[in-house]
Amino acid sequence: MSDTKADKITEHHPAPREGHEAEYELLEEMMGDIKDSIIEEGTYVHKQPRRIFVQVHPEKIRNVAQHMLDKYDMWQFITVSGRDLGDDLQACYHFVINERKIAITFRLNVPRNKPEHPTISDLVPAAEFIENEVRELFGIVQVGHPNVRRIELPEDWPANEYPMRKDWADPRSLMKKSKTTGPKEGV
Amino acid sequence: MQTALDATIQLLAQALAVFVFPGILFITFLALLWQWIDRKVYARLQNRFGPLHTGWRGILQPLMDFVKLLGKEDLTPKAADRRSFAAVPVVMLVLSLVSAMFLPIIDMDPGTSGVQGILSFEGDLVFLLFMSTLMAITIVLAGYFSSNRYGQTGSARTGMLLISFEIPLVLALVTPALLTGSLRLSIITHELSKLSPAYIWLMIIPFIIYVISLQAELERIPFDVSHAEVEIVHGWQVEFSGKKLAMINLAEDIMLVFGAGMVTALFLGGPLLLEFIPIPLFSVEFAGFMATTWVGWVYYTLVFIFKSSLVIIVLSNMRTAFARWRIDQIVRAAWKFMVPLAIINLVLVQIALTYIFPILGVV
Amino acid sequence: MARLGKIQPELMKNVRSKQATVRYPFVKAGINVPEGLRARWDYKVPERCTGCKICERVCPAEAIEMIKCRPEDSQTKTGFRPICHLDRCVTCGQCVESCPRGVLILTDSFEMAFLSRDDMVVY
Amino acid sequence: MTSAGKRIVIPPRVTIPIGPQHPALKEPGMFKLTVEGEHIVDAEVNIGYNHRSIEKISENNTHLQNLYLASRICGICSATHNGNYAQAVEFAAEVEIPERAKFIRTLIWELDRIHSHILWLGVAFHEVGFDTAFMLSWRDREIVMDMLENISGNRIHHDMSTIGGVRRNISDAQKEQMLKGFDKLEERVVFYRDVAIHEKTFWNRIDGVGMLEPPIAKKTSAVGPTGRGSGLKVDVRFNDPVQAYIPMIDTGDFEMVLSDRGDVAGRSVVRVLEVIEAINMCRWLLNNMPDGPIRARVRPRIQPNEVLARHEAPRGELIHYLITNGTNKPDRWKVRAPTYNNWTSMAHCLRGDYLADAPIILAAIDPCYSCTDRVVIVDGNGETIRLVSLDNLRIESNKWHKEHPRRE
Repeated sequence: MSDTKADKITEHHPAPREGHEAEYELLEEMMGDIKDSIIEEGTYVHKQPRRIFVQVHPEKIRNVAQHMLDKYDMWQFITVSGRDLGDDLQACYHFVINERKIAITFRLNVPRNKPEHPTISDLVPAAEFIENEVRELFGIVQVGHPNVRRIELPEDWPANEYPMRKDWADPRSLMKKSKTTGPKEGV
Repeated sequence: MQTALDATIQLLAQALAVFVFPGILFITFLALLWQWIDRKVYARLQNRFGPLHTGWRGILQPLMDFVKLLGKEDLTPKAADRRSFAAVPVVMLVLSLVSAMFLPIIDMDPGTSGVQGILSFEGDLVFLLFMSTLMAITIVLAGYFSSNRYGQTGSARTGMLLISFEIPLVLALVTPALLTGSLRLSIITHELSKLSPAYIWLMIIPFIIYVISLQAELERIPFDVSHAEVEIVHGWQVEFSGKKLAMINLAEDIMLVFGAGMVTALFLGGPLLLEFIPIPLFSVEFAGFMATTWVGWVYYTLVFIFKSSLVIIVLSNMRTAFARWRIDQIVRAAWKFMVPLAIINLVLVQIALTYIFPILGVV
Repeated sequence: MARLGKIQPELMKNVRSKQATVRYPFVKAGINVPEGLRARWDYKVPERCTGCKICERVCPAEAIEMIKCRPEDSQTKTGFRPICHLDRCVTCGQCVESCPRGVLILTDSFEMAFLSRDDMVVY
Repeated sequence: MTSAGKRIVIPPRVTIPIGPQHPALKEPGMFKLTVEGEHIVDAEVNIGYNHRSIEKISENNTHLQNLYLASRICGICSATHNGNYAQAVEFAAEVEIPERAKFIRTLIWELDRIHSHILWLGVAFHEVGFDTAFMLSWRDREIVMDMLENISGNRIHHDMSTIGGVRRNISDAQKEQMLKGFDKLEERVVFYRDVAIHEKTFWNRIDGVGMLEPPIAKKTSAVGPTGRGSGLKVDVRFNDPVQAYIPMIDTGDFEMVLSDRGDVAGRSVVRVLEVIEAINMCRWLLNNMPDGPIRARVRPRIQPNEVLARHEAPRGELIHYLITNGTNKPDRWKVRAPTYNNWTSMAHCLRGDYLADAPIILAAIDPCYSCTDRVVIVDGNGETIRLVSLDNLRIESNKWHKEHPRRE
């Protein structure tokens, strides 16, 4: 751990080995099995107990999910959280391995101009709703999603507007309207 | 001249009987009173107050609700059959009122023995059963006329309820008819009061069957599947509003009066109370005195109200103690349990009447 | 094991016992208001207020607004004083907690119904 | 009739919408049920009628303000959201909070679980028309509501947790009062357990209804009592203990409540037994509560970090994924309420059951739709269901009322 400036602003807080043996063991097993799908930078065991963050190649997410389902029975799917990183968009697939009691996050960065990655909704049916939601709010397209539809936003929401992106400018001033500052203007 | 005057007075008296007492106005009053008792008991058993603020302890609340509904906007769905849709509440109200006319509240015809209702003729029990079935069929039509899916589902369920609980209801009424050898409400009440107390044992099972079937007939919990609000949003009533809903509610309350009144008349001795005491004072002369003077009007009415409210309390308690059954469970319960029980009961009554009672020496 | 009428003894007990509901708006007795209830915002000790605007900054609902002290108010150091818009207030009590001089409190008068939005401003 | 190719389906298939506004649902959610007579042959779940953009709002708020925003995500489990956000920020800042604060926070969570489960029980009674038990159970829920009001100052939005600890202490008098209240509460909950299991009309309605077999529950990753009712060992309190759960679970006195029935009855039994377990947990927490300060100081600027805070809410596993960036505002905050994961299993549960079972199956996952604007119009003639936004609906209804003036 060098005390450089770059280290200070990173969000990654890798854990020491002692006290986190189980997590490191799992991570090393994964590195051995599916090394080609994992990007080493951004893959680490977090200081918080029982948390692993894994950076995955976007197009390999299906392999990873299939492998983890087969080998560790990683059935408990938590959620997908999207994130706007500026040049990239990020989708974080959170899972829990219940036998080992470890929560794993698979992160995949997709470029902003072509935000696409294969879906895992057919492998993990529980992801169907939330993948739709991430597509709506962030514009990350899951290629091959079995049931594409609107979940959260109204039916008449314009295309190419993704409200959770950082650069969404609120063109119809919806955020202002929601405040209860006066009687709502009638239609 | 004299005959014309007599005829006019007779006509006026009859009109008074039909429209005011013990006719439409009185029955409506009873209906609202029963609803209040029902709500109060229901609330009390649930550790609540119930209606509180309109009149004495909220006694005017049902009337208030009725008046309020009359003032509400009356909507008809676009796809509904307009005329039939509008006719349903009226038909229901008329059916229930006509049924309630048969109740022996006071003695309208002192000449014949027994306490007569406004309408009374030989075989009126069959007619009443027909009327209550007609009521259920009107409900089925009401759901279908409203052309709403919830309404249609509710109607289908009412139909199922009809074919399952109408049969034990009818079979339960056979026992009092069998014991008295008559199908006339007034005669049954009168004859039953003269029977020996040993016959009470024969009346217990039909009484229970009748009360349960009555609950199903009135579509109250646990049999309120046809207008279960959490499943099908009040079922067949869903599209009715305003005046129509007010009339439907009133008709349902009048059916409650009718049902409780039938239990009173057939199983609890109608408006007779002291006549059951085996003292010569309360025998024929007393009844005659009661039937011919105004004292009887008050006395019989009060006894009838007292007995009916007991029935209402039992029905309300039943409404409180159970969850709603599913329609398939209701049909199964009816055909597996209630109908066989009713038939077995009939057999038992026959055996008792033919073999056991003669041996025991019961007259 | 399942049987009918399991709840009947409880119903009979209910008939004898007192009703659980209270006739609240008509009879005020019988409601016990606990100590430390968080309800209506109050500008309790205006003399101590410095007008530092911390309460406005921490308010999660943007209910507190700093206005210029009117002539009838006690003048603060910065010349500003807080007012609370009750229609937006969520009674979280963060302003009370963050106030460095203990000026604000949340009283326990919980009856906050008004006919107009203008009445809902606490000065 | 005679022609072999013709098949007449009796009764016809009808699509019945349950929701978005429906007496069985207290919040907007829509379930399109295709029924044949009384049998449900297909079900479709539609959600998102009330998107409140909390995650977007949170990016402009400080952590302190988000604490109260989190608490307003859900009315029933406000303490869990509030506490979980606080603990997420503490994880990110890497501070340890005092022991007593941990105990009080856990106590509030468990009280929240008790009141939520009793509330659910009342709703379940109501959905099958057992209004008496509904009224009575909600009456007795007031015991725990009064406790919460007493210690936190508000019935619903407790807002007890703050970043670095809790906001109010529990005095000895309050402790005695609560211990007394728990005795009464336990007696009542045991009574409701008996009513739920032994009252025939209620038991018949939940027994074997809404089956969710363990393989399907795994596939749709059911959480909370829904998963535990199908025999899945999903309980964050035991699998990933935090706060005062760590010493509490270490005592070994507490066990995960599981049921292998897989139907609504299993879920109900899990919930009711969990209330009794939670009462025991609260007793343990009160009796073993250490003395000391109740909050630690945390600087408003949180170092850059990413945390996945897990907590067992009354409805299941609650996730707050928080990314901080060195300022006093979060970079990204993702909330996954437990109900979201249970939607997928819902359609499986509904298929093959009776229409009358739909409300209780919907209620059995204890849905919390907290997560604006559309209404379903059903055309009586055709088989169409169309979605209309609120503004359009207002315009349409104004037009209708202008065309159809009220007849006097």
